Amino acid sequence: MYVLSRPALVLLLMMAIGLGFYPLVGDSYYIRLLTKIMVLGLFAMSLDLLIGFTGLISLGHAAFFGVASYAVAWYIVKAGVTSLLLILPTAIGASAACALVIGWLSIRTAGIYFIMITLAFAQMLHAFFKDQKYWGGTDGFNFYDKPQLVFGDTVLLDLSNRLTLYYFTFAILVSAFVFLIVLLRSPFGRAIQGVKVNEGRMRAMGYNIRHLKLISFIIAGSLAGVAGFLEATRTAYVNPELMSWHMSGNVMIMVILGGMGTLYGPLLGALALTLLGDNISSMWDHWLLIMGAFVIAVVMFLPEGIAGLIEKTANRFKRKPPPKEETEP
Amino acid sequence: MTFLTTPVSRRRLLAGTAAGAAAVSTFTPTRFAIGQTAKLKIGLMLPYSGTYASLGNNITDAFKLRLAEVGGKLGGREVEFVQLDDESAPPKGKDNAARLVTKDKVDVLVGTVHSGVAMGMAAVAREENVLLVVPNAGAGDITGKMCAPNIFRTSFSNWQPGYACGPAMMKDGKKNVVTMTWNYPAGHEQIGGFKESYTAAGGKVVKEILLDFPKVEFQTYLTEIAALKPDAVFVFFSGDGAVKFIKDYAGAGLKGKIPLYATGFLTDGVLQAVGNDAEGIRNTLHYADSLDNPVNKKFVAAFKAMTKRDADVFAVQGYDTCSLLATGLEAVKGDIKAGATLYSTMRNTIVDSPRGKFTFSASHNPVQDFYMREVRGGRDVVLGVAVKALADPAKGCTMV
Amino acid sequence: MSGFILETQNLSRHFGALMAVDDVTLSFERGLVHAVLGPNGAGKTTLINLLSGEILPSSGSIRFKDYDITSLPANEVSHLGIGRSFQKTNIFPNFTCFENCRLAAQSRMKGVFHFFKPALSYKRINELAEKGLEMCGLTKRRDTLAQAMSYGEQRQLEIGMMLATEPELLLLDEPLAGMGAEESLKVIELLRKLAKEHTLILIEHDMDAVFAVADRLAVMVNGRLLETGTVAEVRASKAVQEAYLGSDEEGH
Amino acid sequence: MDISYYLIQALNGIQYGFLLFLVASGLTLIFGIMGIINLAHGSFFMIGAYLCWWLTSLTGNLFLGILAGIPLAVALGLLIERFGIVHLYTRDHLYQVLFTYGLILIFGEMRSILWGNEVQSVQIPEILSAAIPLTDVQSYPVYRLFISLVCMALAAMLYLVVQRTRLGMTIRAGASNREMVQALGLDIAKLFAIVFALGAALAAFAGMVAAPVQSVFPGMGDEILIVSLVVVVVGGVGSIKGAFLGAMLIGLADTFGAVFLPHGAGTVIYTVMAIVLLWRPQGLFGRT
Repeated sequence: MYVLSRPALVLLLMMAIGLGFYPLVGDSYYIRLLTKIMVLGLFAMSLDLLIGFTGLISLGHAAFFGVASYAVAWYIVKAGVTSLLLILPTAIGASAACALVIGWLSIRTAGIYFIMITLAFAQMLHAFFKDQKYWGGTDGFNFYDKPQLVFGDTVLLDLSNRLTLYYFTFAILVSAFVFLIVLLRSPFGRAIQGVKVNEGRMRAMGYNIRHLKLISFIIAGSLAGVAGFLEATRTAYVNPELMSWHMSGNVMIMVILGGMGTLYGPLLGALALTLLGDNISSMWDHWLLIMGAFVIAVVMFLPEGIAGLIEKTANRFKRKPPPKEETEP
Repeated sequence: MTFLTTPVSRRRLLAGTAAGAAAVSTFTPTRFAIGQTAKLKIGLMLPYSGTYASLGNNITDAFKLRLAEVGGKLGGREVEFVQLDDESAPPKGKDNAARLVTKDKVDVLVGTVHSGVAMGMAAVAREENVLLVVPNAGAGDITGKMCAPNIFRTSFSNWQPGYACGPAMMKDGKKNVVTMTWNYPAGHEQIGGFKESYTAAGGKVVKEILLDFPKVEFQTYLTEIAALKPDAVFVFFSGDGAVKFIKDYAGAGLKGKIPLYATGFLTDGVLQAVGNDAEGIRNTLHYADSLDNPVNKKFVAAFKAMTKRDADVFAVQGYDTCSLLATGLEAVKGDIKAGATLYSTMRNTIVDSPRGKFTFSASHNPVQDFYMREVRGGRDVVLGVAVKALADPAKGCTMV
Repeated sequence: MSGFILETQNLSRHFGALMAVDDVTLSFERGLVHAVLGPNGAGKTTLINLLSGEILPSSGSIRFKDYDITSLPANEVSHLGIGRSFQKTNIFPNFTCFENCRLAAQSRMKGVFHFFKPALSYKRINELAEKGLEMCGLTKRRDTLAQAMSYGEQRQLEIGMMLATEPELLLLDEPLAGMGAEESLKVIELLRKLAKEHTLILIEHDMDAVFAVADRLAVMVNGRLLETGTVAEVRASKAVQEAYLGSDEEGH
Repeated sequence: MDISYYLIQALNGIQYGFLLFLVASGLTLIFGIMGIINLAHGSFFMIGAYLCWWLTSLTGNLFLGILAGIPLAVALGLLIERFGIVHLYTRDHLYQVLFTYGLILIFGEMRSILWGNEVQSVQIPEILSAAIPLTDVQSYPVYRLFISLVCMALAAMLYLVVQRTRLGMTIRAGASNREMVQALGLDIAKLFAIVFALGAALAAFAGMVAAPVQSVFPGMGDEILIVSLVVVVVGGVGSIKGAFLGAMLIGLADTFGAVFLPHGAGTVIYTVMAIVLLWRPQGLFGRT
């Protein structure tokens, strides 16, 4: 049962404060980079809902990320619309609809099948957007306007402003985090966690497992859609690679590296991996060799991820072992 | 975004070419004294790995060759290169270009080969108001919708070489054709330019075949061409895909039966690899290494001496990029921030290139001659000028 | 309405060539305690799995009260009022006892779209869970993680979870399996208590326990029904003595 | 477009199908017997192609190159199984996915260090470089026929091994019931090593024979992996027969997709997969 531990809470507050004030002191390169990290963090968090809480190992999560990005591009490039109020809901809706269809088909299967089928469906979307001239083909689209929130004649929110986008992303990330915490405490949230631990017993107790999994899949897909919206807005560029299986694989690495089933772990995973990529990559041509070895090392020695390490360390420093604190009220 | 699966940026900080390093600048700075005496930072964002690696290297080496020829300095300033491998990966184009500008603080962006990546660079150049010179990528939008005072191209627009081939094919009596290319914007644009002039001249395109970029499994499509039996085939492929295509075309028994036409990228730089299979292919391009002019002869020899490789159209474009920058920066005495003065000088430059003299259009794309070439005895022999001083229509450009 | 709460008609299930349950026609009377006996591999657990909808029969039918439940999946069977416990402890080891029972009780909520109110704020569900805990005697272990408890306690929890779903008919797959004598007595006591308000169908190896609580017996061998009747009738049956009871008692 | 045109296209599809089968059969056996989802399987195809290119340029002969390459591929497979995959048998699929994904990165970079990132081409040997004239303009390259024949022979051999030998019996037993293999007193560790190395060698061999027609390029492993996964899903996990029919189905669907739906060719195979799944979620020959 999900509980946000005290060290995690302290860490999160520190991170939130740091992110909130960084733009006052930081330079433009790192503001960009942090925006990217927050977007990826949100994306990874949405996958954690599936992997860490529902027990669904989806290797096609990038599909929803990409579809939402293309929805943004479609509005701006094809329809000439920049209204945030139109774009954001449609982007989320498009992802949710895809998640409904893909989920409905994949959830009929389990285990290795589920992994392969989610992967294959994401590749199908990838192939579709790559094939269609209308959607920009291999190169995708560049666009030059970004979504805006306009009321009357005043622009309330202009996401082409780097700082506005930064804080908008930050606000969405925080809201998504709170939403997931609330969700996981709700009856639905408890039920999906039950499904992860013991699917058979849940069914015997009267739960409709397929519905639970499908709804979880759709929520996760929609959140990935929010991340996709932000990504398209951030880069003003979409491309089929956004939904390639490398994208899905990378975000899975973020979840595991950070620590699945912790919600904040994936954020740490996104941060660690992106900073690592940003720094090592400029030093050595073959940095992916290190990356590969690193991923394998995480699997072998750190399956609980960074978050697991943090909680273990924090527990060690506690004065006395908690009597029954690990248990649920 | 795929920052994990393929290496991100590979930067190598390289000192400018040694020539002139000891010379002390003597001119009196007019503005931004510090800026001008400091080294000029040029960000070379080009493919140094993957399919286009050899193109990236040729552009880089020819650029440096020209830099050495003008004394190792641009507008009196020493040059420092920041080289970054763009891997021809469009998703990373913007992040990489932004990184060069905001983190490495380069003064000029030069790049790249792949159109998708170049589009990202153009977007960043506009956003950050940095001078960008494109030494290859032919995407129409770079000097079309995306055109800007600070964006120049020294190569071609995809529309140009295709457009040049259409009327010539009609003249050869090829009244219906099948076109074939990769399903990506560069392919669409090259075939589009061809179709425009070819159908205007009365020709008929029987079928347009598109295949996944960068797939090179052509068999299914060659089977289809053989069944359609058109008068000729017009294609756009380049690099390794071109090698494979030429070989498979011959392998499927089509060579000599259905004549093959193409834009010059099909044969440039690949003739050695394909041997006899390329004989008779006719193609249009703005350069041929066999061009008979003194600038070209000197360039071909110097490039060979420097790199031990043969010059090609890409090297020429890299060479001309440096020429253009040299002229522009000379006029403003190295003041890269001079803006309008710098850009209008560059706009009005007549580049004395190995390809022949060329000028720039209002959208900053070369106005240049296109040659009809034919592969004979393993070389592209120039048959004549297909179209003189061809200018890109610059669709969507607000500067025209 | 007949006095039978659950009936099977020519129920069969085969796995490849193996007839796990073969043409079983059985009726279970409302309010009584039924026990299904049989040696290992007799098809008892398969029968329970069929009754609870865990697996689908190859042929035959099952009626529960007025419903034909033959092809209903387990979750729908559960909602009609059939609860089951498992032979192999089948709980949520990293949840507390209370959460195990609460999750069971929560299954009685209508629909799955409860996204925002905290799960712990649903009073009726909490009461059901507490009641389940109380009946299986684990109230004092309420906040202990299930995995931290003894095996016997986990078996009790197994029953508590079943009760939290407020079933009418209980399917118990070897509730005493692997328990010590003292723990067994506790559970037998619990079964007696449950028998007052529920119909019970249990599978059990422990003969003494069976004879102590069961009203009706059914004996299975090799997937087939060998004998049914009251305890006395079955004890007297020659066929049963030969096939099962006799040999079993010799074994002791 | 006459009938002969479609026949030639069918020939193209079947030839692709055979290549897919070599890769997918290993993948499906590794899933079915070892319970391992091996994303790095496509890398063996890529490595095979590079080995072929490298050894062919060293020896000057494609056949010598392939002959020298096969033992290297087997050795690599054994090595990876012994020092890598062996740690995954008891792990969750999630970690298998990540581990083998990490392997892909390592293989990719090793390839980059050893052989570079360039696209390479392999010469078709002189005796196979001819083409058989079919119509007045169309000929069919002999080398493509050669690929189909070799793959067909391999498929037949694989079938015989699986159906007729003791090893095959063990493999079949393992695919249907892992405990049974142990119960029969067979050495499971040895079996796993053999299956993994066999799978790796088949994929690498496919890469070798495909090198002359597909060129040799860095991303070729990813491409074939995804299509092979589709083949396995369609055919049913663990079934060699399923892998074969799935490979043919997908090979033909891909080829005729390109013929009839030139602008949607990439999605055709996935549509086939979706249809099969709606009908039989466990694949054509998968067990429920």
